[in-house]
Amino acid sequence: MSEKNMTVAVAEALDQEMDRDPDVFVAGEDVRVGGPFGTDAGLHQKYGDKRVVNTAISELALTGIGVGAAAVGLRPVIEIMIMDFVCVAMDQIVNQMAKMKYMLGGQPTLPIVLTTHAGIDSSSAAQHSGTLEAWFCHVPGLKVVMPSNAYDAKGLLIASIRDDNPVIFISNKRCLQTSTEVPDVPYEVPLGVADVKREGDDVTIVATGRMVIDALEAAEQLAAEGVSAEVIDPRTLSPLDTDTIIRSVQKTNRAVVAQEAVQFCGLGAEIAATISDQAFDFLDAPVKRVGAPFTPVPFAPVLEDIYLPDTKAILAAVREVIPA
Amino acid sequence: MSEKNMTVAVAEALDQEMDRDPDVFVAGEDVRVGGPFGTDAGLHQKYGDKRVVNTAISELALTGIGVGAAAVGLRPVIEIMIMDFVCVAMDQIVNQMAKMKYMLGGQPTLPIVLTTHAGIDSSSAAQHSGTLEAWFCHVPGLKVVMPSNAYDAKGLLIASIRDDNPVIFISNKRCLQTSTEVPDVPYEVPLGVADVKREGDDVTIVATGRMVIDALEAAEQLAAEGVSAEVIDPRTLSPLDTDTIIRSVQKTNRAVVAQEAVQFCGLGAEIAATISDQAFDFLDAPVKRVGAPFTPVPFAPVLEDIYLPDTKAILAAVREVIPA
Amino acid sequence: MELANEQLVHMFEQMTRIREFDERAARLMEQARIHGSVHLYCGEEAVGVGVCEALQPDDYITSTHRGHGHLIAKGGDPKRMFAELFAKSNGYNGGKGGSMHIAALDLGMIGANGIVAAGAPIALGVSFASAYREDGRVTVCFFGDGATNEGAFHEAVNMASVLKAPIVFVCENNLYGEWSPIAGTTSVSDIADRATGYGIPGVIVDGMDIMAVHEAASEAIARARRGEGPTLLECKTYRFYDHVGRDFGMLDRDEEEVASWRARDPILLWRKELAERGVLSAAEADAITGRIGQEMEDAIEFAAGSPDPVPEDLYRDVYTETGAAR
Amino acid sequence: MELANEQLVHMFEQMTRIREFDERAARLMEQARIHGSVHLYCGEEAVGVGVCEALQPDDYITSTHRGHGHLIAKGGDPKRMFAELFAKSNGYNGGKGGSMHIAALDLGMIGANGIVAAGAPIALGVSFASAYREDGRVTVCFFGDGATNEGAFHEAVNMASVLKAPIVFVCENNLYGEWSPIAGTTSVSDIADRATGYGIPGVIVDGMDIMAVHEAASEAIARARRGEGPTLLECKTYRFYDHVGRDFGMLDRDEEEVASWRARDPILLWRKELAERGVLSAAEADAITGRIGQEMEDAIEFAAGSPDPVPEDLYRDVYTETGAAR
Ligand SMILES: Cc1ncc(C[n+]2csc(CCOP(=O)(O)OP(=O)(O)O)c2C)c(N)n1
Ligand SMILES: Cc1ncc(C[n+]2csc(CCOP(=O)(O)OP(=O)(O)O)c2C)c(N)n1
Ligand SMILES: [Mg+2]
Ligand SMILES: [Mg+2]
Repeated sequence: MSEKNMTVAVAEALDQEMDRDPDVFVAGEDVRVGGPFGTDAGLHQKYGDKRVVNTAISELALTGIGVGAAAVGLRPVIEIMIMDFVCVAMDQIVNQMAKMKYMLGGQPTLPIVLTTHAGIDSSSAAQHSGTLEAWFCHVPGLKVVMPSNAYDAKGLLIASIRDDNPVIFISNKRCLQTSTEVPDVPYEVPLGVADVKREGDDVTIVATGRMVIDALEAAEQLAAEGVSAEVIDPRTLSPLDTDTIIRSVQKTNRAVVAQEAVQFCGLGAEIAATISDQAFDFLDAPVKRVGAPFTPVPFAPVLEDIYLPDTKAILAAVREVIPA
Repeated sequence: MSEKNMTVAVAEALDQEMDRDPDVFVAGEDVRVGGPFGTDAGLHQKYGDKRVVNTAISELALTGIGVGAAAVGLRPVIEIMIMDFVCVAMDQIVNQMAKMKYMLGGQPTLPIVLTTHAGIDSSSAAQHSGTLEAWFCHVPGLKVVMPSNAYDAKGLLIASIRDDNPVIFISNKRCLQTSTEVPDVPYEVPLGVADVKREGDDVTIVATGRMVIDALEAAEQLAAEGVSAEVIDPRTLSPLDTDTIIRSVQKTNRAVVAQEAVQFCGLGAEIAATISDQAFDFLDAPVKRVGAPFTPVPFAPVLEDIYLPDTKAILAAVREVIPA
Repeated sequence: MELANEQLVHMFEQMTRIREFDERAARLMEQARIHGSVHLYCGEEAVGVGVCEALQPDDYITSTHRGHGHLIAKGGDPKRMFAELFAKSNGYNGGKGGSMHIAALDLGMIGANGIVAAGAPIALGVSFASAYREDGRVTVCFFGDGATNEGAFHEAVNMASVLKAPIVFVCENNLYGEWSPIAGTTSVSDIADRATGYGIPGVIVDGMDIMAVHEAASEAIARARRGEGPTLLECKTYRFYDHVGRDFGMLDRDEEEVASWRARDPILLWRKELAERGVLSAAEADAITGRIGQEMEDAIEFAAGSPDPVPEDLYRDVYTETGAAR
Repeated sequence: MELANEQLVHMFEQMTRIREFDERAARLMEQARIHGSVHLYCGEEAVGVGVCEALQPDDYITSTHRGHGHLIAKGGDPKRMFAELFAKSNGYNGGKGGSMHIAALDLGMIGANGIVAAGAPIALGVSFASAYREDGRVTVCFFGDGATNEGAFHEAVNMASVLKAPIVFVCENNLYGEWSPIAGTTSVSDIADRATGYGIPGVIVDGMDIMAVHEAASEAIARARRGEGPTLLECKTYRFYDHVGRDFGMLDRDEEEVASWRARDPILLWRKELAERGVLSAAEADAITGRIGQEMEDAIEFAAGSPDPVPEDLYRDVYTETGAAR
């Protein structure tokens, strides 16, 4: 056990799973040199070209390596460098990976993990800042995982690799540099189980990815004001652990849903709609949502700052649902 | 004015706009022979190879023809045969078409219409039955249009072609064969304006695409039972005419949202969350959603039948929100 | 390599099986006894059979929207194939895929595909796995001329070449993609010319001549198995019917063009050849055709009388663990 | 075609402008005075300038993530370019795009692009428009060696060839895609070999020799303008710095390799050539470099002192009609 950041935790999970299971391999662009974020650090030195496959800039082919290899029994980890780049791989992800088992009447088992790096970070602008989890949550056949800290990242990634289904594993770029205590041994954080990151009675904040950190900060500030906020991190976005969320709202009677993605038609809409429906009789105020505005991500830091959903936005939403 | 089906209405809109404006052209696979659904019928005979561009099976290139030509002043209509095929064109649609104006600080005007055919129809199975409007609604920079009948289709398509922005124009396959009175002259149905397809007092049914027809049928049956349902067809899904929807729910105090797409993380979630928030004090019951289950689309007609959201499903949802 | 007479006859049987299967599939579609689109392989039988006869049973293939021929050539059982077209629970895909997704993993047939060229990246992955495991298997990726204009094709061939993956890319150049003639969509008339861009051999073969296909395929497969990487094998062929079903409704093909290709019907050519070689008499060939016709009628009867999927099947097979579907 | 001395000197100036711009852009990034990624064009100047000098002002180009050189070569104003890098409202993109999306439609520069190869389909569309309107313009599509492994590249070149679009595809083969050497990712070492697959000429040229680039580009552009369709022009070049910025941190390139390419610095080669031709003395060249250096310092000062976008700018330019953004 020691303090590690999420980048290190991800690399450790990959290393330990590759070590444990010779069927696990990693393929992606520039994985040979550890990947652009360092999440593959050390793997190529240890496992060589065979199991750390440095591919061409060909995301359809790269993803196809995953689909085809999994269909005949391997356990690929496919890396799409930046989440916006899924756009060039969508067919293999959505029409093939997600649907193949079903279309084939259950014939193949498809234990594929597709990892990617998402979100806004230091002026990466409109084509390198996206977080598109909502798209994949809308696709039956995929599981979608988004850790908010290093501990969860390692455990969820190991669970994802061991899962017999395609998993989209999304690392938020600003989370990658944050640290927690991370056990040195391999462990699983089960998929499909939300985590109550902080208990509270007055309002439920459901937050994903980087917004979990902001929500915890908001909860801290709210505590100082005498407001007790419960913070829930779904961790797995699909299948979504609705029970934990609803139970919480039944207790707090108020909810705020926070995501970094564009608010309109995001996962937050699904969570808010579900709460509004299933906890209808418990709600003392409308469910409020926090998310990015309806614009592409701007380059200018002064605009990016305004764009980015943050602690302040969460606090503002909480204040809307809690009477002064 | 005469009775026309949506296929004819779409072809007529294309013809009249091409006739009016020499900058308008159509490009797509097999548009030369009128397109697989007949929506391009007669165009090649009239306008020839130059303005009816029969492309290779290359959806990225095809969409790029639209983006590039629009950036320098033409008004392309790009046809992606079946909506699931957008997966191979996502980068040009999302990272280029949608973001280009913004990333370039407003420099280009991008009057592009991307038409496609969506939805479930006679056992087309998992790769030819999708309706993926939710993805595009999540993307700032795009407008998303989905007509439910021939009249709206012609007017919306003409408005889309004249609009100076990228518009994703989605024809539901089962709607294509339905007919309404359609004026022979060109006319616009404005984008961003919902249509109250039937007025009512007891419950609001917000339905999109083919679900509008089913909702109207449900409303008819409900009327026989003494329940007065208002049916709203947003027609433009993004930007969404929230005002019309909220006003209606403020009157009826109950709402059902119906879509053909997979329910989880669909546009219906956004609509339900918005109603639950903005009409919170008016709601006498939770907003219920109708949508496809969380599975790929099955081939077997017996399963497709169960899969497909229909009038019965809408009626069941209405009965959930209206006390017996 | 001299083939045994038995195999030569088997090749005739297999081509006939495909033809008899697809003619009936077309009729069933016209009669609305089966649903969905049926893309017929009639005219192209020498390609699927010529190639697959050169494979080992545990080798792999990926297919296209036009997949019946490939599955039969890889040993598919017409009963379970018709059952799939009839959307029955004992079809290869349990009735959940239909013609366009038909697959039999236990036969190494990884699947038809409704997305043009999408089989290529998957085939790359399958062949990657063989190299990874050193299991000695080869993957054949079938695709059409039209598919070679998709980015997926390009990416897969490049990467396969770089990895020296044990794969053979077999192009069924039937001169059309849907209703578009190749010249209007494709910048080369010989797809094999594209091999140069991937540093691999490009081979052109008469796709109506099953022995020519078989020989070229055998060489490419052997090369792949030796670890020397992919080959792009272009088979010049022709589909006798429309893009979907048999109807020529939308197809304004030149009559002479159709006639000249029909005159080179691969099954008739092979029948003639076998007769000339003294391997199979006309009477024997007729008997085989008759027997296979009956086999198909039986298969259809079997399929039509098979049980439909049950409602719960809708929710099965979304994930490998049950219970995950919402 | 004999070029006037004036233009020869102008080519030196333009290459120098790019070098001086990018060296400073790198420093500004290191000093965190500007944000985002900056991909330097240093070492590849002869390609952008050699090609763009062969274009007319109203011709078009599309660019890549490594776009500063292309914009300068097409007449970009360093003031507005630095302003964009500084995310200022008077930058080319109003501060909303940054280095990776820099564009100047009024100069025919359709845009840098953050997605590898995505410029190719767009360039196809631009050139399609020229053919449609018969405006006589040519589009040049710049891209890297790595980009040629993307499906988008393949689709665009095929379609451009079929349409005989007035376009030239210019590959800047700098032997790497990010930190991956070409041999590990690309099945050919000469990208020009890929032209065969599209039925178009593939031309290889020394990308460090601006006259060689200029001549080959002129021919390809003339061909495009005559309506004879695309050419794939491969320029062998090298980037002197890392993929992003200058740091060699992740880059384990062979020292000798780097040294041998640096010895062929296109600006030094051209300087020498101009001196030998008696067109530009060393002193004159130094004076130009000094003047351009000062021009860049002024541009940086201008940019740094320019106004930031205002908060409302966040919501502008999403749609062409205002008010549509939510
Ligand atoms: C990505 C994609 N685009 C378009 C289609 C529609 N489509 C189905 S088959 C086909 C033609 C394919 O032509 P080819 O590859 O030559 O195969 P053939 O049908 O001739 O055997 C097209 C365009 C599709 N299924 N997928
Ligand atoms: C679709 C996509 N995949 C990956 C990346 C990340 N990326 C940016 S530049 C680059 C290398 C491009 O190599 P090349 O085309 O040779 O251009 P160069 O950088 O050498 O000029 C990569 C992989 C990207 N931007 N887009
Ligand atoms: Mg074909
Ligand atoms: Mg390069």
